[in-house]
Amino acid sequence: MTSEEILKRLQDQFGEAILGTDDSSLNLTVKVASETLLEISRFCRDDSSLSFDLLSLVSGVDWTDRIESVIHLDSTAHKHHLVLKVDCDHESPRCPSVVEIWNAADWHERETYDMFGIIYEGHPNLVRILCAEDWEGYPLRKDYLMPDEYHGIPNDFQQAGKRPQKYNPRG
Amino acid sequence: MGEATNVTEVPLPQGGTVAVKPGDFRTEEMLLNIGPQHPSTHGVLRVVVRTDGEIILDSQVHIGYLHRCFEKVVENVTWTQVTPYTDRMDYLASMYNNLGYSLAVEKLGDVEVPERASYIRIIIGELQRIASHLMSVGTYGLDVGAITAFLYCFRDREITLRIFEEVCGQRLNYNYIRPGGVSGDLTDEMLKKIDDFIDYFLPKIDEIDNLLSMNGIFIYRTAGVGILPLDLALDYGCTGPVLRGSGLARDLRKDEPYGLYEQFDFDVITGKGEKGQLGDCWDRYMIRVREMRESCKIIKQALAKIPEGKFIEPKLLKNVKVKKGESYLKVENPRGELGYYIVSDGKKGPYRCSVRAPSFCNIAVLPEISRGCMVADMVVIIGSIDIVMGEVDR
Amino acid sequence: MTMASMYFDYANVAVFFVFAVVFVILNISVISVILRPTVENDQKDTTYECGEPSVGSSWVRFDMRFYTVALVFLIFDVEVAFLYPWAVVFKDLRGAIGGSATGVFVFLEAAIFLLILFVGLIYVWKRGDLDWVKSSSAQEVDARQRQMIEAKDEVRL
Amino acid sequence: MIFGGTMLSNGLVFARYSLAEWIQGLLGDRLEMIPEWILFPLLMLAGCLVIIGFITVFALFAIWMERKVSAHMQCRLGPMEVGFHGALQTIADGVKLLGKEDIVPRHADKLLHYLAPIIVFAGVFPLFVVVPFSEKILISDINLGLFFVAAVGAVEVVGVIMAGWASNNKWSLFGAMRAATQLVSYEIPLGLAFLTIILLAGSFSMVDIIHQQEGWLSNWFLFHNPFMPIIFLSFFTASLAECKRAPFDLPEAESELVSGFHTEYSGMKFSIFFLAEYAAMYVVCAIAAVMFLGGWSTGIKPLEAWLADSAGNPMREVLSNTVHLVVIVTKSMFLVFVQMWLRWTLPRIRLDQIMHVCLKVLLPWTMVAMVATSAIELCWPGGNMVLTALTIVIWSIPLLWTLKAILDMTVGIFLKFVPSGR
Repeated sequence: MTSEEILKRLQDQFGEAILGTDDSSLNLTVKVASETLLEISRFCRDDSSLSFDLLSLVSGVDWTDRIESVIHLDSTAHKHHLVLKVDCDHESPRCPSVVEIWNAADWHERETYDMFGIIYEGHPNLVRILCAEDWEGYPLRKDYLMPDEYHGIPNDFQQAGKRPQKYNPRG
Repeated sequence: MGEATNVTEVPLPQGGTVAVKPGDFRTEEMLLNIGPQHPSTHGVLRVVVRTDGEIILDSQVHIGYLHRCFEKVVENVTWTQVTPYTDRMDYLASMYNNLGYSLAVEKLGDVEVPERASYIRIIIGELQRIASHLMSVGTYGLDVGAITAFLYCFRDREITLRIFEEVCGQRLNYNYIRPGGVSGDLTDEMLKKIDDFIDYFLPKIDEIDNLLSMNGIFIYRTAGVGILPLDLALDYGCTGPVLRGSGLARDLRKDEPYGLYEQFDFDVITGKGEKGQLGDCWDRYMIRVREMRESCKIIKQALAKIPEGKFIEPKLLKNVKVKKGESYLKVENPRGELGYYIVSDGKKGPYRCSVRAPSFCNIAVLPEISRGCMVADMVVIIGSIDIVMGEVDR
Repeated sequence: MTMASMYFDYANVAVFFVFAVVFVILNISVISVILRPTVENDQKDTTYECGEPSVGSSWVRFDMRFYTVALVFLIFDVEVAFLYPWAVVFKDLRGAIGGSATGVFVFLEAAIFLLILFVGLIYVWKRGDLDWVKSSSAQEVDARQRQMIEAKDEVRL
Repeated sequence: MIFGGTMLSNGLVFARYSLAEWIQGLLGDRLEMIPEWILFPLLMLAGCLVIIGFITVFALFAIWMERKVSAHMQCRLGPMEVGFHGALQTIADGVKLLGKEDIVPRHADKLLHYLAPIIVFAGVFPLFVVVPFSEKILISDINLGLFFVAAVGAVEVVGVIMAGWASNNKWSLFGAMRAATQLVSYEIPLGLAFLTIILLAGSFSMVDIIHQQEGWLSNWFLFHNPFMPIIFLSFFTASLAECKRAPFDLPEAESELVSGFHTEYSGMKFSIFFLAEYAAMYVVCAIAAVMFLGGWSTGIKPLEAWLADSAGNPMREVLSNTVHLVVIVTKSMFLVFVQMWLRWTLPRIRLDQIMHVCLKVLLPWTMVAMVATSAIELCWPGGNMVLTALTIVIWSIPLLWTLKAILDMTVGIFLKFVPSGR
């Protein structure tokens, strides 16, 4: 199916719940409301013309005013992709978990929680995966600052008086 | 026999209860750390297993020992400065990490790649696949105790590494494939060497087959162990040899060709359950051995028709202009689908670069397929999934 | 061969045993102690468990899962022990009579004994007692796994 | 005779074959001055020292050989720096191990942890009492030789289990339990193989068994009848398991159990385990050589007869003993080489599979072969030329096939194309 057909199929099925598409993305990107994410996901997987059976990646993007939870889906049968995006609040990001639909989301959601602090509601075991369990803060957020020390291990970079953000390539 | 009379519920220390029949005495369960410092966890994987005797009842994977904040670091560098960081992820297939990233950036930045560069990428990429599979096959031999097979594989891998060294000066972290092309040309002499290597290597695959793949004890150890059904593999997002081992012919080089792969003739190898059941460790292992032959086939074809021309626009070596937007692109890494999700805000470097690491997804299925097997099988199963911890932890 | 030489032989064994013990003790506790360094370190004395702190003791009721096999082993080992005297005199008995009826009788006696055991082995084999028995909790795990896979199948279909 | 006066007067007669007698021969009448209660222990101690020297030299050589064999099988050179082609590497390693710190885990059972290497070594060392080197060079010819080997050979496992349990380490525990499981599996085929040889020889004594096989090569028990190679293979397989050599190195499986039962051992204690392992390797190979390959017999009848004819010719006797020593050590070393060869070729088998192999493959076959051998011995006392010829013909087929494979792998490699990229 082409991107237009997938979009049409989804819009026919869910109408208002599809909030829109993201034109800056080179893949078909569909923004959905967080309440309908589970329903849409299940439809994406089970509908025979879509059959997105392979969850490729769950990731997050911090846009400083909001945090996006991004789900990349693949279909092994039809060989097409879909990107689902859910906007989350920046202060206390929450998003429904799709683990019950694709088990693959388990670790990806844990990682996104670890890095962005998005609470995936309904996730069976939402704990940090890459960082230590008692790590503070969410490293991939744009406003994240390295802690001065961790269990007595000093952050030498900051102690030497050099702030890590001095050189900013996007300035 | 078999009638459950007087079944009592006994609480377990980890919660829940279990039914105990009369005459069925229960031994103590043990929590055991396999890894991070273990010879067969291929780096610093830690698996906490709950065992009853030698039988594994449950396992839990802990990762993060090698976490180097790739995704945070690359937010502070320019587009071309990212490639050396990608090298360090899957350090056994660094070329592919470069390739995946370069393709994603090229797609977003509308960068034209010279045709010669595309051919070089395919030759070097497939050579990298051979090197990576040799590593995987060899260390798998090591896991089951066949040390000689490991050294045979390393002998041949050494030749590929020398070729890489000649091509880009590095043996492990190449930083060779850049957005827009490759960082250096392949001379005719190098192409000849690669051709010679393929001629030399094809009979060596038979040697590996003789020594390891068809060895009775090896089949005894791996066939019918760690069976991964296809639906479970898809459910856990497994890709690459792990998914193909379960019988699905999904290979991005065929399904969604990138580079110039649609011009090449090769087969997608799938598991057939010849020695045990479909999706067992032997199937997953054998796919790698057979894929090496297919890679040789592709390299031969590419060597035959590589055109003359530029290998990169020199100004692209400094930096690439990328417009605002985002792209997600996957390549078929030796371990599975390596995906790069790149978000650009139109500045000099990526706003966000997220990686779908194939080993990260593949290893998540370990607790499912290792349940009920023995400690010795655990090692065999971990080896058959073929993880690289640098990529799992990034 | 007399009793005296036998004493010498077995005294030899005893001396060898004592020598082995002394040799090892000498090596471990004398020579090595003189040569090796001893640097106390708290971390050094921890139990190795792949770099993670060990959870619990390893002195547990360990499930070896070969109880039936151990019984089979016992039976056959005793059988072999019974047959040693027979084996050592077999040649004499056969030789003395020159392969006559006595020899045949001696052979048949042991052959029948072995046959009975062999039938026993086949019985145990057919019953599946020689197979590696999975513990009951492992069997439950297996069953749960099967159920899970089947459940997934149903969802898919 | 030499020692005659004292000995006969006390009613003591030494075994005909003993190192002690040989030493007496060397020292002659001067020995009579030493009282027996000092002399006998001294003689025995001399035997111990000879054997410990032999074990050490053998272990040094075998470890070097193992490294070189494995290296050349794996297209590499192995140790090259210390001495000629790394010949002194093992000594360097030994010195290093001697200077290594002895670490005992805090939670271990210290006493058992200390006792385990002692028991392992003490379980192997006395076996050398019965291992013959030549007619005169042996410690003593115990009349229960093979039975003694079967009995004492299993003691080592106690030490292994003790080591694994005492360490209070889970990997060690697994190793120990695997050792127990393995013992239960391999002991029966081993015992049945001993039984067959005893049946053929009519004696437990090592020297008797070798004498039964003197003469032509066809007298070796291996060629007695077509079933004997089965017994040999099953004995060899079980003996691999007994010395914990690959593919049966489950108790120490380094890729699975890190280091198995000796995970928590370091320094000298570890090297004692190592020494015991290599000593056991020699013992089982020497015993296999005695049982199946004619011991010190060269297999050439006229040569044997010439060597045996040493009446009034002391040099001939020295020559005879030297030849026999070389022959039996060569045979044993060949089997040791085969053990190494297998180790570097085969993957490791799993715990339940070793049980399967021993109980469902080796045990029935060995039992059938044993009964068949006894029936053949009943019908044709002392063997039969036709059966021997049949054995050689039948078993030469797999042997030639193996040889062809070896030639393909060795000579064939040189004929293959070598790329310029290397």
